[in-house]
Amino acid sequence: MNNTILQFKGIGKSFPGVKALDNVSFEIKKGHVHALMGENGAGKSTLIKLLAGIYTNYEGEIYLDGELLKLRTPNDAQKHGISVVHQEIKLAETLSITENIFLGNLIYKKGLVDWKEMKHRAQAMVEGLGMDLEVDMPVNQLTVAKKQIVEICKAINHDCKVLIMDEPSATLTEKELKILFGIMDKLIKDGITIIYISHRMEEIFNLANTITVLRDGKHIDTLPVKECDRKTLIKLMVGRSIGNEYPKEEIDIGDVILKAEHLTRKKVFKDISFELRKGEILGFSGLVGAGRTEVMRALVGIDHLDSGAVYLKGKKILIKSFQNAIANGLGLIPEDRRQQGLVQIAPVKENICMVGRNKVTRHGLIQASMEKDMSKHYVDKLDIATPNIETEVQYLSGGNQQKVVIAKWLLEDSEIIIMDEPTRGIDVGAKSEIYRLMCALVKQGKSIIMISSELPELLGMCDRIMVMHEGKLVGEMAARKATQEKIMELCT
Amino acid sequence: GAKTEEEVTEKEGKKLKVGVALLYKGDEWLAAISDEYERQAAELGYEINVQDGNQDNEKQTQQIENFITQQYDVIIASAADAQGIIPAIQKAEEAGIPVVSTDTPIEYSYVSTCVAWDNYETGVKLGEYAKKYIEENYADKEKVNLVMINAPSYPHLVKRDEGFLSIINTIDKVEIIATQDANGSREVSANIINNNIAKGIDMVYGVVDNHAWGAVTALEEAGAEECAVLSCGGYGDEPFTALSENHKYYKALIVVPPVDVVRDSLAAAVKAVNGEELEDITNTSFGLADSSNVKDYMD
Amino acid sequence: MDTIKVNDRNTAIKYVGQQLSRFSKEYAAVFAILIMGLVFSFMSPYFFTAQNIKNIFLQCSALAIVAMGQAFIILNGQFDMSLGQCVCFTSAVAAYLMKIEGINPWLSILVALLLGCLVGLTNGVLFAYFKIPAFIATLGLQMICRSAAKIITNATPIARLPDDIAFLGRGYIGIFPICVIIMIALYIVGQFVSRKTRFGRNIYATGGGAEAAYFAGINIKKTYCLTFALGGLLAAFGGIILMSRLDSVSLTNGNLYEFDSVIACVIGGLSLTGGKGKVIGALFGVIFLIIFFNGMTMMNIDPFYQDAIKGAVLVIAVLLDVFRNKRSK
Amino acid sequence: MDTIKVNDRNTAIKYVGQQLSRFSKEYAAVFAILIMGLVFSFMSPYFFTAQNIKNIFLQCSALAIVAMGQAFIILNGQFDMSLGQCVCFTSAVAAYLMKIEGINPWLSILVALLLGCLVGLTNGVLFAYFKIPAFIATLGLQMICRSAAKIITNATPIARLPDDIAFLGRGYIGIFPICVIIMIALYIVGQFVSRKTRFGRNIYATGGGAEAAYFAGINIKKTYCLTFALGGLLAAFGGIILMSRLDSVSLTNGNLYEFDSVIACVIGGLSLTGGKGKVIGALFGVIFLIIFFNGMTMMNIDPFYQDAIKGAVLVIAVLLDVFRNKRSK
Ligand SMILES: Nc1ncnc2c1ncn2[C@@H]1O[C@H](COP(=O)(O)OP(=O)(O)OP(=O)(O)O)[C@@H](O)[C@H]1O
Ligand SMILES: Nc1ncnc2c1ncn2[C@@H]1O[C@H](COP(=O)(O)OP(=O)(O)OP(=O)(O)O)[C@@H](O)[C@H]1O
Ligand SMILES: [Mg+2]
Ligand SMILES: [Mg+2]
Repeated sequence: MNNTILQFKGIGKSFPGVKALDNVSFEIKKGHVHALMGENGAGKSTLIKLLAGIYTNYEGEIYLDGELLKLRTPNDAQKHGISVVHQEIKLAETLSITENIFLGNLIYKKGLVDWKEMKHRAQAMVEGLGMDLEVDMPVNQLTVAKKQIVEICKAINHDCKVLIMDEPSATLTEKELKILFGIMDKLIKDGITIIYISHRMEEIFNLANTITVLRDGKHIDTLPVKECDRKTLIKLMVGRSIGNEYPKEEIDIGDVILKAEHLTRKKVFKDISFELRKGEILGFSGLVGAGRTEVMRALVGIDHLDSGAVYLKGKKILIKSFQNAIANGLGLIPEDRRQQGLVQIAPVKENICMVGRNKVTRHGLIQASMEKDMSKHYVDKLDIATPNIETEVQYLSGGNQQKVVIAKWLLEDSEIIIMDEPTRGIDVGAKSEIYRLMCALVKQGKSIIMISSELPELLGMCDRIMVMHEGKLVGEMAARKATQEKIMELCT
Repeated sequence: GAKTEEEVTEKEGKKLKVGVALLYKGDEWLAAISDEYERQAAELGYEINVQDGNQDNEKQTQQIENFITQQYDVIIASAADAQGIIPAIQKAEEAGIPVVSTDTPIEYSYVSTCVAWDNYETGVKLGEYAKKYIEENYADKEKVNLVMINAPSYPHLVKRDEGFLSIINTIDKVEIIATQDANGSREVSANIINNNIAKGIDMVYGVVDNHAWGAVTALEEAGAEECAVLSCGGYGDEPFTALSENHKYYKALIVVPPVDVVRDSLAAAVKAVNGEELEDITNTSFGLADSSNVKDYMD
Repeated sequence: MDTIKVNDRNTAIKYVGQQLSRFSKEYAAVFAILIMGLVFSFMSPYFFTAQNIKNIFLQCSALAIVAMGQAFIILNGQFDMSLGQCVCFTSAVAAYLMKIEGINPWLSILVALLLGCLVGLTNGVLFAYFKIPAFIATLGLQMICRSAAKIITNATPIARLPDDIAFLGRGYIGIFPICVIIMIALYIVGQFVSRKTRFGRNIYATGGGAEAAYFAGINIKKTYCLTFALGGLLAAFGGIILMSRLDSVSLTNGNLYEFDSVIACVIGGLSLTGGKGKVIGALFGVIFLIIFFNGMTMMNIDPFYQDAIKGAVLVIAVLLDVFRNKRSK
Repeated sequence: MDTIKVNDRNTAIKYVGQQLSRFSKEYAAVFAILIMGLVFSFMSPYFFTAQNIKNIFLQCSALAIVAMGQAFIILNGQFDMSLGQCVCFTSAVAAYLMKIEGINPWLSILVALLLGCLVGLTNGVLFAYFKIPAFIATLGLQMICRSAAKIITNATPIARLPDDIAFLGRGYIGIFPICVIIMIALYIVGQFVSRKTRFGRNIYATGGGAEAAYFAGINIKKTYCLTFALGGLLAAFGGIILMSRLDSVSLTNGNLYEFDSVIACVIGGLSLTGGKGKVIGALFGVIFLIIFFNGMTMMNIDPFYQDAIKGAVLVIAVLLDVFRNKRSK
């Protein structure tokens, strides 16, 4: 068995109240793309963090190239040739792109940092990923997607045997993904082993040689991708089969509720006009940097609009601030769940009740009992996996965190909910739950704007799709008539 | 003196407990005072507790309250705020614990006496020295440039300035080119002199010794030809040696010997415990030291 | 039936255990106080006396009120270096108005309170709207307040204030000092506000994650401003109590309160990164500090050593807190 | 051909413009200094003289060295409240050893430097390994250093130190004060270390994002410890220079340096959240502060007003910085 590079034997890892990994044993073959699959909270990232030298206290043994692996720090992991793209983007925000790419791995000439060489290489690397970025720019000025690119550059910049990517695709659109896959191909040819985590099924079937499925911290199965189809995989992951992945129902679409006219913000987007009807799900598609997020931010008063008008139920309104937008019945689920979506150190219940405070307030005072009831209600309704409602949300898995974000806007009961990448990093099971929720919402007469970089879900869930490219609207089509190819053509 | 002290100790059948709420301890003179209290009390067989008020009235109030709780026999206080301390004194009064003040008089009838010298007078005395110095050394100068480095945030130190100025203002040819606050810091004082040196400085007044020495540093650094640095309060080896060696700049200093202050304060405290009537002010001696007489202060 | 009963008992025990551990986690300072009190009681016969305990509370009152303001600001994720000088400046204004200008004492106090608010609000505006780091903004205001206090008092204490306001710092209801009653009442209100009102929750949310709070529709700039203003108001109020207690205002009033209040908050379990801890923790922290100081004077510790001991105790207290949190996590 | 030339010129102009705007962004303090210098030159005939400029640099030296340590710590994302008292404590030890114990002055200085390192290291260990917030840890050490300094000096200045060390603070090479030469040399080394060495980049990386740095294999705990130790070392070194300049150590040496150094760093463009700015900025900040003080004393501004002016200038300086950054972004 000399083509086995990594071997997990009886791996277990516990957190207070959770057994994140439970007696997990499997092997990874050299030069393969090995996919790790599982629902949110299945323990994938935890397993990765053991390999990255972040969690050093666990049960069981890991063998790398037949040798027992004992890591004490991330630095050890690097020395063993293990390189990781973490699920949560971790960059030194004030430093330049160059320095982040070479973080912990600077190039030295005669013992001193060789800036020229590093800049040169960084530029080449970024361009190789199809990005046009000034490598002297501090990364805190980049969008999430571009930060993700920097993360990937950083990881592949190391000389490594094993490259681990924990949901690298979550923030990328098709165009960058294609480039990324190209790079992965090249790495495989160089004999590197890749561990790949993603909730996007198509990718797995295109890329992986082998799939390992985890559920509730337990190893379920490891099998060649050839022996597996979408249905079986889902069943392995979720433990049951889920019916229709996109449970879109036909409902009557009402009058125009929101109308945007010629929205313009200099240098970001220009002349954006669209209408949203009652009971409609309106999709926004586009590549990274198309400006979808920016349009929505301006629409709800977070950013300043240079010109344009917004009409709500036919009346022209002037949204001065985000609070103002909320008061007018708009809600926004932001794309950056970690920073913007949740107060990480606050309990689940406080996060759920943060927007809809008036729903738990009597006589001007917040009622602890109502707060409890309400948050319990939504934890049950959305099936949020949490030890209890007092748990700080930072300890929940990504998918469950996203459900908390959604719960908060359900409680507020907004007329119009804008969802920016609502299913980013969410497993199939949870995704279909969120889709079901969206359907339930429109059935109640609410309207949804959904920004997504996943074309299948846009096609599956929306009534109409708007396509943006470089800050302009380049097309609009009914979802029934749209295809992936048509959209891709418009936005490139 | 000595007899009454013995009487007290024997009468009570236990050690006399003296609580001292000292204004501050982070300065050479006050540190010497504190040490002197410990030394003399040990000699006399008293139990003594000297606390540092850090120039903060609230802290001193707390210390006095704590002394009262611990049933000290007498409290000696040198107050950062002579009026703000009164509520604490009133508590001592309620508890029947006599209070003696030092340094700064506390205007409250219950306070037995204040062992002190007059800060204003120290300024006057230094001013007179300055006047004499100018007459003797700067007779041919048309103008004498004076820099005052003071600490206007401390009322008792302001009194010294006032005394000094009462004489200086009578000398026409003195021009005060700067009055600046060094807040006890040598570095700041040196920088102040440094910043004004281009204007030509003939005389420096330092309200405390650190100010005077900071000035000396800056003058040495600049290699000033002549300049008289006068200190309105100081004590210890550094100034005494300088004077005895006829220092180029450092010329005179006001001295209040800690031994005297402490001796008088403890004596007054004992008298207060014994219920004797005391004068409102018990004067302690202070003197002006220059190269001619500094030997008297050194031991 | 039997097994169920056992389970019930076990659950009950477990529950009590959990509650205790939770209480100990939230109120570690209380235990620290009890332990320290015990030690001092053994070492000095005067410590555990009614008079001394009254003294301790009395000595707490002004600082505790200021520390409550600091607690709100810390919960909001910042801290305020100007509080100490704000105490001094505002009470100097009150004393000046009532003593030198002969204005009605209550009116003078009102002016001082408003000024306190204004100082705090300025801090808040500089921080929230002009994006100046709070440390710098409040340091700037500290210096300005200091100057203002010097100018108003001319560095001379303003003492012997009108009798009307004496009761605030020196009055009693029965055996209970009024300033202590005020302090406790304020903390009850403060704790309540922090948990039960929208404003209080906004403070926590903003402190826990400002961006997320913003995206939950909270007006974080307004929250910052209000919190700093509240801090200034409480500083002014603490200053008034102190002024009445000492019957004077001198430049040293409120000295180092900005540090002592932060220290008290940290000992009381508030996290300096914001969003975590309870307002009431600040009170426990202040009590801890005052008992500590009280004990040191009582045991006649050489003042030169007191700072060092205070520093060491501070570090150890926080260290224990860190360990406890780690274990319980 | 013609159009290409025009383009070339345009590009060149654009390039120069970019460089200028970048320089102005990074070294705003330099411009502030120039402007302030200009104003003072008009207001006082003594200001723009060789002697005064020499004086300004002389007054900078000790604080600037300490501020460099603070700059490293700030770049690392923390700040150190103990630096001022560390200056006092370590130089007191040096003075005590050489003057009272009669030990070789250079050996005494070595001991002081090692002690400075140790104080810094303690701060670092408390922060990095024991997870005590840096503010609290360094505040604790500040108190401990203060006590130690009091005990060593018995609050009495130790003056008239051996002549061997006089040149450090009072010597000249030609017309250049040695302490100024040392200061400039240190800044050149410091700037170089921060840009070009592994340690320097680790400081930036850790300050810019501690978790990212850790995940990238940087030993962040070690980095924190080394940085704090460096801060302590530089504080001790600054203390030695100050001691030699004043030919004495008293308790007020290094007073408030912890604040002045932070202020200097912020004025010099360092971000308090870490990872942003340049070490050399601290020097510009210190020069700014000293020129400011120089001008105020030269113009004999009432000391009561100086604090307020200083506070206001601090806020305005940072405000301008904020606006400039915003515009250029
Ligand atoms: N630091 C932590 N403290 C406490 N619990 C944790 C911690 N990290 C993870 N967990 C818990 O461990 C379980 C596994 O989490 P993990 O992040 O590995 O899931 P995942 O499979 O990566 O999910 P996702 O697809 O949502 O990223 C979850 O229940 C999570 O709540
Ligand atoms: N902080 C920022 N600083 C500078 N430019 C920015 C910043 N944020 C966004 N932009 C610019 O705004 C434009 C749109 O950004 P963004 O990538 O968020 O669009 P998007 O369509 O929402 O993409 P996605 O949602 O896929 O990330 C891009 O040109 C981007 O460079
Ligand atoms: Mg994960
Ligand atoms: Mg976006």
